[in-house]
Amino acid sequence: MINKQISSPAEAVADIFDGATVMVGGFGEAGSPIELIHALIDQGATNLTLVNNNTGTGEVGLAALIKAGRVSKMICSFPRTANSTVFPKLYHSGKTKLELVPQGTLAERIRAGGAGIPAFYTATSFGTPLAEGKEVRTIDGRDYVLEYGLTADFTLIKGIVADTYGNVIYNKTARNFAPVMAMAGKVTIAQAATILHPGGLDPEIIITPGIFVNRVVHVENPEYESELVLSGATYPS
Amino acid sequence: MINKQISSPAEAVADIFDGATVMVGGFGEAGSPIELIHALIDQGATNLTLVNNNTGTGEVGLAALIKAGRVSKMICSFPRTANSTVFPKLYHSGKTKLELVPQGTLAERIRAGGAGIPAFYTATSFGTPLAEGKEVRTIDGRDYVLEYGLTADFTLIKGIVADTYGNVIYNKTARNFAPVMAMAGKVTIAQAATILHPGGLDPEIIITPGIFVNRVVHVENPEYESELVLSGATYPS
Amino acid sequence: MTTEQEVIGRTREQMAERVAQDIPDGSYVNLGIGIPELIAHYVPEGREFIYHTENGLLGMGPSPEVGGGEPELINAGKRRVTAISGACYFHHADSFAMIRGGHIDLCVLGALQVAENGDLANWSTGGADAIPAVGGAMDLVAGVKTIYVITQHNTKDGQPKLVERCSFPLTGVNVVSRIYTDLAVIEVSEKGFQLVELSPGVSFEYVQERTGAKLLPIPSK
Amino acid sequence: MTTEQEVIGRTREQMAERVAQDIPDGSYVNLGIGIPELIAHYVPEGREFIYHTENGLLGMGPSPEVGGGEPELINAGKRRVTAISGACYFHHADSFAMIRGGHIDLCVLGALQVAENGDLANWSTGGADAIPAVGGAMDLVAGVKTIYVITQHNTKDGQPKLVERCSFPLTGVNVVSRIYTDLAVIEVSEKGFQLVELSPGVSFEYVQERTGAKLLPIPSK
Repeated sequence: MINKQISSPAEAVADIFDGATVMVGGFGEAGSPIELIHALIDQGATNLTLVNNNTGTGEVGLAALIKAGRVSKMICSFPRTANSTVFPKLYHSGKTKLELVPQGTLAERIRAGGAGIPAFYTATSFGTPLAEGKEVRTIDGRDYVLEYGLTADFTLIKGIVADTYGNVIYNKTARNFAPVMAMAGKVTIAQAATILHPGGLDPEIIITPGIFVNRVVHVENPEYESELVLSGATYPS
Repeated sequence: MINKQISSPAEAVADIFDGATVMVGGFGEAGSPIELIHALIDQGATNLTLVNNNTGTGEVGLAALIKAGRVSKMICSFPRTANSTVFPKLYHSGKTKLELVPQGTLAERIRAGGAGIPAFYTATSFGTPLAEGKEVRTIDGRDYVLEYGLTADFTLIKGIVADTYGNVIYNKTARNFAPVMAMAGKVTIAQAATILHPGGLDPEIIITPGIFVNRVVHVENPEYESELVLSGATYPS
Repeated sequence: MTTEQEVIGRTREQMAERVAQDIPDGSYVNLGIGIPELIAHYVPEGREFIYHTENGLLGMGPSPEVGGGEPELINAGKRRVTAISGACYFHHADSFAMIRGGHIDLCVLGALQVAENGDLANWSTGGADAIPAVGGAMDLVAGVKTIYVITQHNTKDGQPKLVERCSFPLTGVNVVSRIYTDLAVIEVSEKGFQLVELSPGVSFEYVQERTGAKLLPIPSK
Repeated sequence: MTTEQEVIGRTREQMAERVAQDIPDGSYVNLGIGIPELIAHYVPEGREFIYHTENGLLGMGPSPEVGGGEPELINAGKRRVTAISGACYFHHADSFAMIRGGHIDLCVLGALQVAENGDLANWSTGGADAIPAVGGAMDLVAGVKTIYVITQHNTKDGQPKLVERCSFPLTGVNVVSRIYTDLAVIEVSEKGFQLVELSPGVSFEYVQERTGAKLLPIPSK
């Protein structure tokens, strides 16, 4: 019978392997699954390709994972956030590679990956350095760039409420990349502050259908990046 | 100031022009905006290209519009529903053309049109008669067909609740094509049984953001195709 | 071909029950219209399947009582259904993202013809007069991880549905994994039709005679 | 170039107010980070704009009180915001469908350089040491119907930002419609930079001298 609840973040991320591609939900701190990321730091997997819009701030969450040297490649749109010091150092040392993708193209590539669309055309980036080396095509008189779908071995996301079927809803702008990353992950792991039995969520308001989520884990009082950074926290502490 | 409410279905569809491409929400009778379709019949626009998954049943709603001779081309996936007699006759007489599109490709083409994606690749239909004449490409060892985005001059949909900003929610499986068609219509017209002031809908549960909807019209007790057909109704009666 | 086939082998219900035995617990399943729908009546004890209907519902439940239900809670066959606890609704593009993106574990479809290379024809007999209608069949066979076919072994006219090459227009190329008929369970292998199981009381020769391609016998262990 | 430009022409606030005058009632607007954000303070009487922030909110409201707000209700600049009545949340792919699909009426962005052919450079100075970061800028200029630029006419070093051809890496090709600077309002026309309006107390020659391309004078009526 179906029950996707896992007892702890540690158990939920236990099988993430060296060299895996991992999508991590969140735009800045909104929607960042910090407890799952910290569990991944503890777990030790390395040589990861990480997909997130940013590169984290301070030395917690995403930035802590990068600082720990576990990330060999970042795929993101904006690695240069204020208070983001960890990634620049590794980038300049050549230890972490960067694939810079326009934010909307990133979101669409992830959705495409999850939706079985191997490639699509977009006007975004045409004629710019980010289109260099990419196939272009004129359709109805406008120029477009060919972009490919993106999938991941694992996706880590943060919901506000989930059920044991894996249905998830989010909190305000914490939704951001999570629904498309959930689609694109071979194994999608969602932390949520509340976990209900099936039927606990109105079927009309579910944002991520359970079919896209493999594991749910209860994190009752998730930390926020800005508060951790403000308190001077680092991970591991 | 923003108030998208229009006083009647007749006024809402008044500017649909001869030769327009019109997307109509609904899968079978679920989500069919019958009152808007009937207003369109009264309005008289002709030579329409109609996009809907089906071709209606009986002689009401979509089928009535087709029977009235207003539709020169249907773009749909399944024109052969039980109790669907109107379309077959016009098809065989050559009066109405048919572009047959696999259901998922139809949905994705409409979404692409609304999302500014001019074209995408899909495995669906590769090697079948529906891929004849289409560009194909092998990506990572699998064969795909190139499909193009689809947009419309007008989209008619049926919600259950809307607000005057154009935000819409739906009833169960009446949702179907409406959210993507709303995106793909230059002018999207939504009928809804209840229309609220902005703020009346929880921002977390809105399915179609108001930016995709140009007009909302109040239809308090919408008719259902199956009930009309059962009662022997025709339109115009 | 005689009317023997009416009484030999599995009934439609037994075919559906047989398919259900092969569906792992926790599977997300899309059932085609017709015989495939019967499978939902035979979920084995201790297993739970979640049914997807491509018109926007995951967690489809049984049909409502006759005369009951709602006009806007329907399945892909446009018949009224119910929703289970834990169900959710979504739009068509999301629904086919589930299909095309490989998220549905299993789809069971009917067939006009299945070829020994796994090609499926189930949407059109190619007749000039027929109005073509494809629905979601091509999306399902292209996107769902595992495609099972459930079908009578032969047409009403006694023609084989399992053939060397499909003569009807294809739904998909090399997509079928297994075929469940009244007479046998057959796997589509790299070498062709591999017999997995004969229906009770049916002989290999009986099935081979009614199959339009070579049938590989069950390997001796 | 002297420090005169500090006191001549419009202040940032006046520039923002000037842009707001040109935005039609009912527009869906995306405001870039920085000076563009000021525009929200100057909505003309009787008009209503709905603000889109690409991280998933339509109907962005004013900033909360200092120290208030929520960590998961933020804008594209990752600063805390509020949501108006009638707002809605959505995911990133839907958000950029609004952008790429041409549903946002207007986007106002800052600029490093704008060329007389409408090319915009606003994401990178191309320095070898800089970490490249593009965010949503390329999507916005490719997808939004009308792109306005709001910028100081010159850099802090006195270099022109309005040029014949951008030397910095492009954000988009032929995308800018209008430029609002401290000194002037300039339209990007087929013939090049078309002066629309001079800031109070500023002469054509003064602006031309500070512009890196030919400026077409306001046509006499």
